Amino acid sequence: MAAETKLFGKLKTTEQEHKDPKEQLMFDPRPREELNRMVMEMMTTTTRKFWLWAIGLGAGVVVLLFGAWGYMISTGMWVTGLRRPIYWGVFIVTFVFWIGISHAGTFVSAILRVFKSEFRRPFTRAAELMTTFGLAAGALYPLIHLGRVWVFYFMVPYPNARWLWPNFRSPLVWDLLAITTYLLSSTIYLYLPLVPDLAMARDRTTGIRHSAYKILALGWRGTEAEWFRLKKAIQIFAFAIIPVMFSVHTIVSWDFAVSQVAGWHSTIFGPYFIIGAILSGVSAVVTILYVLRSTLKHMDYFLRPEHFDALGKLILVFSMAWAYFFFNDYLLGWYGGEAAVRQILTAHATGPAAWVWYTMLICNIVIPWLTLWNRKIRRTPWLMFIITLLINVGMYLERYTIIPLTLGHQRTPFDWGIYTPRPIEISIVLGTFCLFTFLYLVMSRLIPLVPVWEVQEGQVAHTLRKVGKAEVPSVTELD
Amino acid sequence: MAEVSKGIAEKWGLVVDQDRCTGCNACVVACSMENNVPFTGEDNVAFGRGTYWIYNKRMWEGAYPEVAPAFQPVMCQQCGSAPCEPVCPTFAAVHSEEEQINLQIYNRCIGTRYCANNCPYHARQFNFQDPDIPEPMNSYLNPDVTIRRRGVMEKCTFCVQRIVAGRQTASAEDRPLRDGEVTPACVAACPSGALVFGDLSDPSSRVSQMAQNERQYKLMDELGTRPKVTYLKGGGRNGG
Amino acid sequence: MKLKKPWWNQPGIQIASVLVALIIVGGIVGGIFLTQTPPEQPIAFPHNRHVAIGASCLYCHTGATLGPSAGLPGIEKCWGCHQQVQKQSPELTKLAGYVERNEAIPWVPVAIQPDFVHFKHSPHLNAGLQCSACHGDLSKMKVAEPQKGQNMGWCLQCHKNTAPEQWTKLSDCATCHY
Amino acid sequence: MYTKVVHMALFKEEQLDHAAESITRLRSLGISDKDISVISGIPFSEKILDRPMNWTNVGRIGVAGAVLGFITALLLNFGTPFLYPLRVADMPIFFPIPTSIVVTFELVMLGLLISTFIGVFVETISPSYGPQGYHPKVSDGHIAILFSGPMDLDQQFHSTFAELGATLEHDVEEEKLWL
Repeated sequence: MAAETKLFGKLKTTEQEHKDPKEQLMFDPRPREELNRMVMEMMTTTTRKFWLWAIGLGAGVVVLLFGAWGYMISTGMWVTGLRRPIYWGVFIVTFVFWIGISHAGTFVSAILRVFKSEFRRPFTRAAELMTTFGLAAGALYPLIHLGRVWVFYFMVPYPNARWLWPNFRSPLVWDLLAITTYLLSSTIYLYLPLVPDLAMARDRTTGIRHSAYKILALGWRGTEAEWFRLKKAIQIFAFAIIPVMFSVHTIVSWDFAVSQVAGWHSTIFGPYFIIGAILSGVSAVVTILYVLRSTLKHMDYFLRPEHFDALGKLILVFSMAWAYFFFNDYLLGWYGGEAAVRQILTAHATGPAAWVWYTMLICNIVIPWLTLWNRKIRRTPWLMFIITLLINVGMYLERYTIIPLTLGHQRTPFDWGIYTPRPIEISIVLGTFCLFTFLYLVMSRLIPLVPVWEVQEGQVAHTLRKVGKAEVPSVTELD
Repeated sequence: MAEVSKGIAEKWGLVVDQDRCTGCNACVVACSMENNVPFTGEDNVAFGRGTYWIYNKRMWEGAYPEVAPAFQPVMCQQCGSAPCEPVCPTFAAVHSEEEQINLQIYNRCIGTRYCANNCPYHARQFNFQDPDIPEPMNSYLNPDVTIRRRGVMEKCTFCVQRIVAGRQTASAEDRPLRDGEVTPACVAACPSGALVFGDLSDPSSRVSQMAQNERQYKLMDELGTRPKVTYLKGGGRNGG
Repeated sequence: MKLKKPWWNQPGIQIASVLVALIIVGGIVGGIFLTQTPPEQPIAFPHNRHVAIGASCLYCHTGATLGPSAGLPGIEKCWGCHQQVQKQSPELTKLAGYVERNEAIPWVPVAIQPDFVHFKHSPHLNAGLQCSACHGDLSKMKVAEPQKGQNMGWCLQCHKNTAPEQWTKLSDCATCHY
Repeated sequence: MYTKVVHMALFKEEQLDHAAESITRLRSLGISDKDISVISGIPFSEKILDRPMNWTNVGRIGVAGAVLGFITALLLNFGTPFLYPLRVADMPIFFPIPTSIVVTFELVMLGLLISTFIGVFVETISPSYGPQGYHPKVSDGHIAILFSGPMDLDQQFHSTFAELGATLEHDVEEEKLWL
């Protein structure tokens, strides 16, 4: 412990925080007027830095994403680094990455809501927003990677003169349906709890903002019937969106697992991908919460070390679960003894791209296991920022290992190949990162990023109760 | 409605006698000319983007100093249960119920390249760019085969244009197809007679007879793809 | 605060949306017009008159029973008859001009299929199909007109209705696409 | 006939007990439950304020949507192969089990979730019963009790709510909240 304190000498001791329930947001209530004012200020404050970022990222989207994509469409896929036999490269890697990121919103918001985890309250919306924009960025990739994107509608089921319908046995059609379902439902799931907050914003704005919020708030007043309906709908969504979320990443994993490719055809890919997605998603939530906390006004009131602490525990659990699934997949592939699979496993660990494999293991297992057991580290936002960023690097490399590195090393050594992404691909990938950040940045000034009514509801429900000589936090259920 | 075929339906089949193959690559050239396979240039071929519907794998066999080349022409195996078909979202890779071969419908293909990943034989080729056919070369193009533009997959079709033409001629003359009447370009060009094509459903056809040979094996038979291409191997060093 | 017009009432937005709508509608109308009207032919060949005097389709379009393409008549074929019959009409003067210059008549094909559709006339005619089944009743047309809605569903409909016993063969993708 | 006037009593967020009490008092003044409606910035259950249970059709609409999604999925899975049978690998053409289960699941969920939202949307914009009116203080955490009562009880309302520490507002129906 002494070494710990030395290493992180700047950290405050947490002994007192633990005793003082004020450290917890729910026991540090402020009047609703105050909360509203803080959230509104958060939305309306735009600094020079904000505009610079917004313009920079917007330009990034236009040039890096749409410029490069347009160039690729007009010239053909030869500008990518794809070659026989590696027909899927970083586009699919990034696709899986974004779909993975999008799992956090649902996980944090729906699962924690169903299980009534109170620490979720201040950041459910930030996580849901991440889901929606992560999906928006990810859903571009199935289009980007198409050889003939201009006929993408052949995949869409609609009556047509050709009598032809999509092949409902193809995982790519499942992908289309699942991503559409998930994108629509997560957008609605973002919107429903937002309505009361939009009404709050409507009451506090004038001009064009006022008319926009007025339309979006659907005439929300807050009557009993409206609340009842909203709670009912949120309840339906929270329960129904969880299986949708599981199905989405399972189907993404089936893109690989239904194939005959050695190293892909694995029965454990479904849960393995889901756990990986939640690991990278929850990590991305922490990354984003840190950024929000350090850039948005008043966010440090809403986001406290306790939240990083709780999410850190979750990440540690999911890192362990990920390691379990990874080892399962590895061991059984190795034990199965199929020559091609063993060659691939050897190539991953000792081949020319072995650094990818080792970095993945270090980022996904070693770093979280060595750090996140420590309460002090978990409660230090900037350290959590770095750790979670590294976990996402690790998760990106996991997908890179699974896709191009496995494809290049199949059953016939005559057809082995190495894949290196080319500038156009890297530009498009960076472009979607710009897109995600840009959308998030713009949205952070357009909608209340903290669900005020949920925070207030939580603060009303929390009380300190005297049990013997101790004051114990207790939660009353208001519904 | 089409009847779902019970059991294993067989129609066209190809036998490759590796012991007879000299590795002359005439099949590759003939195939490229017959099927308008684009020439992508040496840089692209070196990079791994050459399009060949049939390619000749050369392997070295034996231990030094007794080393000899072995040739294995590989084309689409026209699997009876093809891994490439079910994964295509648009039915561009589809099984022909009539001819019992795998089809690639270029105008339906949207270029997901999923089929290519899923083909264990790596027989599928992707058009990374539009074919470059300079002026006099376009006279060589075969009008019976679609010129594929960029972004679509393509692969060996057993020269289905010849099959359809042969079938239509026979039907116009009101007679069944004769054995050996339809030959794909590679078979027609093979100087050593290493490639034999015919109707596997007819037990008396030459290809059926040869496919019974004790030297026969199928590529990656263990994957359960039921290839229509049978390889013969096992004779002497320089062919049997 | 002064109440402003909502955004959809701003004149700029309205003009822009009308313009966009016009461009889209114009594109659609233009596209339909171009594909549905008969193209300009070098000679306004009156199909109806030739059919009326009893000329069979195969007399000029000789390839139809033999191969994929039905073929278009050249100057020899036209001149074979028109050397003898009357030459007063201005269209026939054009024909005479082509013959004089010994030049092929640049007929514009009307019923065309895309490159990836390998339509063949011979199997259809050998199966006993009439030309009018696809090309319309040419005894009522002056210049050959494109028939509407000849898409894949149209082909399949006919394949299904006229030869249900051969549906497996006729619905096979390789029948037309390779 | 006497004219009814809509009043709005605003309680601060910490005066929840008083708000609950005021409903009892209103009832004793002869105002029935359907003439009262409570507006609040956070949800309170009916039991807290001793109010009749609410109902909503959102769940039913959601289930209807799920059924619709299920039918669509059946048509797509089992109907479209009849339109143009195409074989892929060795998979069954007309009886695509188990692959159809995936599509069915997704479409059922899509139907359920979208129609739930449509249900919320339609119910929200359709006219509601009970006294109308709104005050921006509600989103500041105030609990507003809207009630319509006869004009001649006006004096009693004022004294009751003054006793409970609420402010009473008139003419709250003015503002148009949506479109």
